[in-house]
Amino acid sequence: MFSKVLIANRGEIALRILRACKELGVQTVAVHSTADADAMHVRLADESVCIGPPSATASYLNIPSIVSACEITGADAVHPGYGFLSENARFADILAAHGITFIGPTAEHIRLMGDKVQAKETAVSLGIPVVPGSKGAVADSAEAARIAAEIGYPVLIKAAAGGGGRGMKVANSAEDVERAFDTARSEARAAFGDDAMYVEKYLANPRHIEVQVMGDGEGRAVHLGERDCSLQRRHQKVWEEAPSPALNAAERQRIGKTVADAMSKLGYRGAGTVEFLYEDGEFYFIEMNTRLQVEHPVTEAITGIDLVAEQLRVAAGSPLSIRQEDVTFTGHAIECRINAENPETFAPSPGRITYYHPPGGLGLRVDSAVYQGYRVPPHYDSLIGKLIVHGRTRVECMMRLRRALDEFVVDGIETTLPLFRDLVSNPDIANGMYDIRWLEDFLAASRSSEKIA
Amino acid sequence: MFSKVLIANRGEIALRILRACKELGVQTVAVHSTADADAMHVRLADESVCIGPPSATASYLNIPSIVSACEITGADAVHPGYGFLSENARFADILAAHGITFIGPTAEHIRLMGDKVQAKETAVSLGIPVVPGSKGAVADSAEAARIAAEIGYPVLIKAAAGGGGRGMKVANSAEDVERAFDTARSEARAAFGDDAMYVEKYLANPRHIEVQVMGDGEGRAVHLGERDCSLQRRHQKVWEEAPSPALNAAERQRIGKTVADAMSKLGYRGAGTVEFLYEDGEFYFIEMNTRLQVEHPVTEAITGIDLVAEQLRVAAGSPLSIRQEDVTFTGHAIECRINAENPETFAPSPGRITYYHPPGGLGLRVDSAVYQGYRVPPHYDSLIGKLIVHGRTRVECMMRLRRALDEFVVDGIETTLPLFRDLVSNPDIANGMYDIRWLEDFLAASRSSEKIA
Amino acid sequence: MGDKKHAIDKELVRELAELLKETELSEIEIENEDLRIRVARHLSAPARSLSVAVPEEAPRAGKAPAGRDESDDYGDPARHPGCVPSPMVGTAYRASSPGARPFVEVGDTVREGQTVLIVEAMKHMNEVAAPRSGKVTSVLVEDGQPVEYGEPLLIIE
Amino acid sequence: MGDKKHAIDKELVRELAELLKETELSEIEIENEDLRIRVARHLSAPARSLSVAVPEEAPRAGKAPAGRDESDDYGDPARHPGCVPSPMVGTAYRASSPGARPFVEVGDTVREGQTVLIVEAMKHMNEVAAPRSGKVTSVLVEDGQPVEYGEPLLIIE
Repeated sequence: MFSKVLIANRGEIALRILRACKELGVQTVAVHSTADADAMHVRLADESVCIGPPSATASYLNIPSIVSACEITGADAVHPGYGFLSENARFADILAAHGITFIGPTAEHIRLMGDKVQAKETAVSLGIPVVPGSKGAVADSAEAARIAAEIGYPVLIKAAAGGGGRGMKVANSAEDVERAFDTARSEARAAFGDDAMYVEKYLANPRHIEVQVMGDGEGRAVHLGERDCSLQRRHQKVWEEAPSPALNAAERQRIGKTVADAMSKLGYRGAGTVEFLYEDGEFYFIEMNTRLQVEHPVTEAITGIDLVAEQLRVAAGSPLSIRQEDVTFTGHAIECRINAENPETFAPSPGRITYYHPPGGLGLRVDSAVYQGYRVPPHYDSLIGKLIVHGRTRVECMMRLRRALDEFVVDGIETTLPLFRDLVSNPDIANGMYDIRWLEDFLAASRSSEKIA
Repeated sequence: MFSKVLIANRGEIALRILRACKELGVQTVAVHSTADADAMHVRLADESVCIGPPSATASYLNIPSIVSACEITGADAVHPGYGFLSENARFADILAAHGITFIGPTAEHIRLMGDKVQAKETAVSLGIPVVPGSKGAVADSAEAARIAAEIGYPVLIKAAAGGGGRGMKVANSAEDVERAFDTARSEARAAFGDDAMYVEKYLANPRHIEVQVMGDGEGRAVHLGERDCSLQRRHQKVWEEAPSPALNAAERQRIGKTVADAMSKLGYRGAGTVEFLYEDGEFYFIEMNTRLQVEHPVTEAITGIDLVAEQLRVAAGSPLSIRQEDVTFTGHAIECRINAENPETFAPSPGRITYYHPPGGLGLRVDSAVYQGYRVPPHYDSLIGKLIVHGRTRVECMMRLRRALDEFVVDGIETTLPLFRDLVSNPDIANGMYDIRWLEDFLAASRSSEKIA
Repeated sequence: MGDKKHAIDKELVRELAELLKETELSEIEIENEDLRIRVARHLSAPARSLSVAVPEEAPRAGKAPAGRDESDDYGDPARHPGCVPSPMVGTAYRASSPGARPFVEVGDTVREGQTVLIVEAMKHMNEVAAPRSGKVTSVLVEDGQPVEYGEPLLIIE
Repeated sequence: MGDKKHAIDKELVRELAELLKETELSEIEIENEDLRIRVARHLSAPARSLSVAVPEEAPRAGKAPAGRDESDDYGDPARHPGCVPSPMVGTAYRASSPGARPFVEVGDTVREGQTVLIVEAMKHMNEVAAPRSGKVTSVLVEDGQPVEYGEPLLIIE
């Protein structure tokens, strides 16, 4: 095991990593911007180093500063968390050049999965089902139209470098293709400086289902079941649960095995998530995230496996502590992402938390780095905590979530807690009847009903 | 299921019951003394009724007030929690006379187990192993000496009505018996107004092992494994864990089956705990508690079963939701009882909590009714919260407990948190090598080493 | 509101602040014929912020707060020196039997020890006696109303 | 309260707010014949109480807080107007090579732009230039000492 791990992140995930390190008896180094000097993980770490001003570019994304922080503290490994440098292959390379372990996959695998076209080709070669579409980038709207005709409308025209919904357009018929292609391409050029585009089958009402995997880099890999993350707003996950209310045991077993076999073939190391759209019993590969995800606690709740501890073990060269036959799924878990945002407009609401009281009791987990008196800085994303609830059944889980939300108090800033209080008592959610468009529709309906009232 | 449950208790257990009711969709009535008007469970309950002044005798033990509170709110059942009226057979009778369900066993079973002599006779008749000793009360010290000679010294001379260490003396030899008997009897007379005494084998270094049971009152009963509660101070449990570090699977299976069969024969209803001393592979019955115990979350952690929800189901006439073959034990759990007390002198420390920050993250549960700004009243017991930690192994559990204790902040009053920080890093505790005298010895040694230093 | 200059006695506030600190009180309120002054210091965050956690507060008779919310002091009968609080939880009755004349009405003069109400608890009728002689200025409960311990029943001045 | 125009005396509120701050009270309420006024400020508990959660704070050079604890302002070099903070994380060197003369010593006069220290980060030597001309009154780092971003290196007055 490592003797000292530097945590190259902030907020709840920095605290999550710190906890795992402490539980493994590993020393911790917190790095932070000047805006995060009072952060919880900074207070709890064995050592802390200020690495720059509030701007993430100058601090949490500043590779030389982070490497220097490793050098002056003698850290022998870096955990990048999610976001920031977690999928930056160059960072992994630079750490390797300095003899510091990057807690994650190889730089090669990060690069491979970071490029949408290559990622899809790799998925196909590993036997992972993909959305039918262009083999690689398409040259122009004419080629896009030819492919669309083959796979059938509607089709999605999408930037290779894309993400967050930018550089994406739907074409419902042959007439739409040229306009959609040109619009998406110019968006992509503006947003990413890269206008490689591809075309794929467009799914009308899919769910977002993702499979958690863990590999040892030596050809052994296990899957830890799926998470259903269909409840999204502007491509940001809001509510995640496992198991998916839409999958049956046979589907779970089939897609899990497919993904685990693929990762085994790839020789993947560490934690990863293969994301799918799911419609009518079929899975379509979207992308693979080569890092820990925000919603990993949902999987931890139903498997009892500490994913961060497992990441550390594998990165330190130990074998996986679990074999596929040891993985069992117990009960149901739901995570709510609590953001410092207005629950209706989603406008960010940074500021001082004047009263903070998390819920407690059976079956609850709160992952949050805030505390009473903490000032949520305006410089970073608005996630201030995650409420994860576990129950023996989905019904028990939902009832528990409802009472937990009733107990949760965050004063002084606006949060999305009221949104979750609405969701937990919604009949569609109670029935598990939702897809990736449900939440946007629900929010639009709430807005218009308010206008009428 | 009931439509409205009145919670005849206060503090963390009142909140625990409230949570279970909410999760089952049952309405709640909180009753409280004037000192508890600002209590968390009062704030969260659907209705609340002030039943008297701070003195427990005039409020939480005031049967007419509680029955009246049921009548004016229309509650159809009462959950008594632990302590207060939870083992008061008369209360169960009075509720029955008013057509209100007492969430617990029959008054008859409460009476049976509330009398030490009868309880022991019942245990023997049900096949539960007991400490060798007098069959019923002994008349005088001469009879005590005869019995002691049969079972061998040392022997314990003990009040039938006793509890909390009063009315108990050890006799190491025949010469000791008369003095020990007379002292214990006069203590018993003063403390309980009842001087019936009995004699039993005295165990030098036993552990306290208790078995959790749940019966449906119709002859079906399951055991949920044991808890090791050997770490005690003045007969008060301080730290509880499951499984016991001292038991092997065969012993667990044997004692569990013995107890479950006995409860089945008795037709016991609801939650109960059969307490044993354990020494050299043998179990000796101490008593049976016919109620929920403080340390029930330890069992919930390793079985995934919500004991309070199960109590409510059974009391409402539903069958047990679990069969013995469904009960599986996963991982290891430890509970620390956090008291508002000086961690060295154990002097109570009531007052206002000026800062409160419970730990969070994977594998943790905090059961507490306090909050920042809450004033711990001086009228009741000093338990302010329970920290329950679960891990896949005892080592993981201990490491997690250590980091959780490091995160836990309660300012403004003194608490026993520092004691637990000492215990979690103690080698004997790490090795599970402790008995019911260990903690007193440890505390005595700490005190004397301080005097030297 | 007057438009003349509202001279406040800052020195008095400072003195009271000192006194507050010295006595470790959280509040001092002083009133005389022409001035009422109140100073307070809340050491911790106000606990009432927790009330947002209460999802559906079901207000009912039995839940009337007895002097709990300090912001509501004015006109709180529980604070009135002539208040007769309920000695127990139960159902209050104003007369000995349905249809009978109430024991007391507003305006009546009562003697110490005289029965003014009944509180029924567990089928038992508990007579509430006037704690002092005086005039009933207010009856705060309806016939048959559930009452908590300490809930104001009537005011005798 | 008068029934004429409700002009509020903003100046009075401001005065009371000042007084509230000065006396560290959380509430002042004053009432006289024609006015009742109340001002309040709810402070939350100070976050620093959390520091008790840190079990074994391992103090080390790299952990020097840069103006974090406000109670420690006096004498905190980070607050000094002549402070030269470290532009990055790394290792500070006072001379261009081991054994060479330091770039500056206390008492030296420096010109704006003159190299006063080197901070090494990722094997790269970053020269720290004097941000202003003046006299070096204090050198706050040892040769070879690890420094954080913003950590005070020296003071030029």
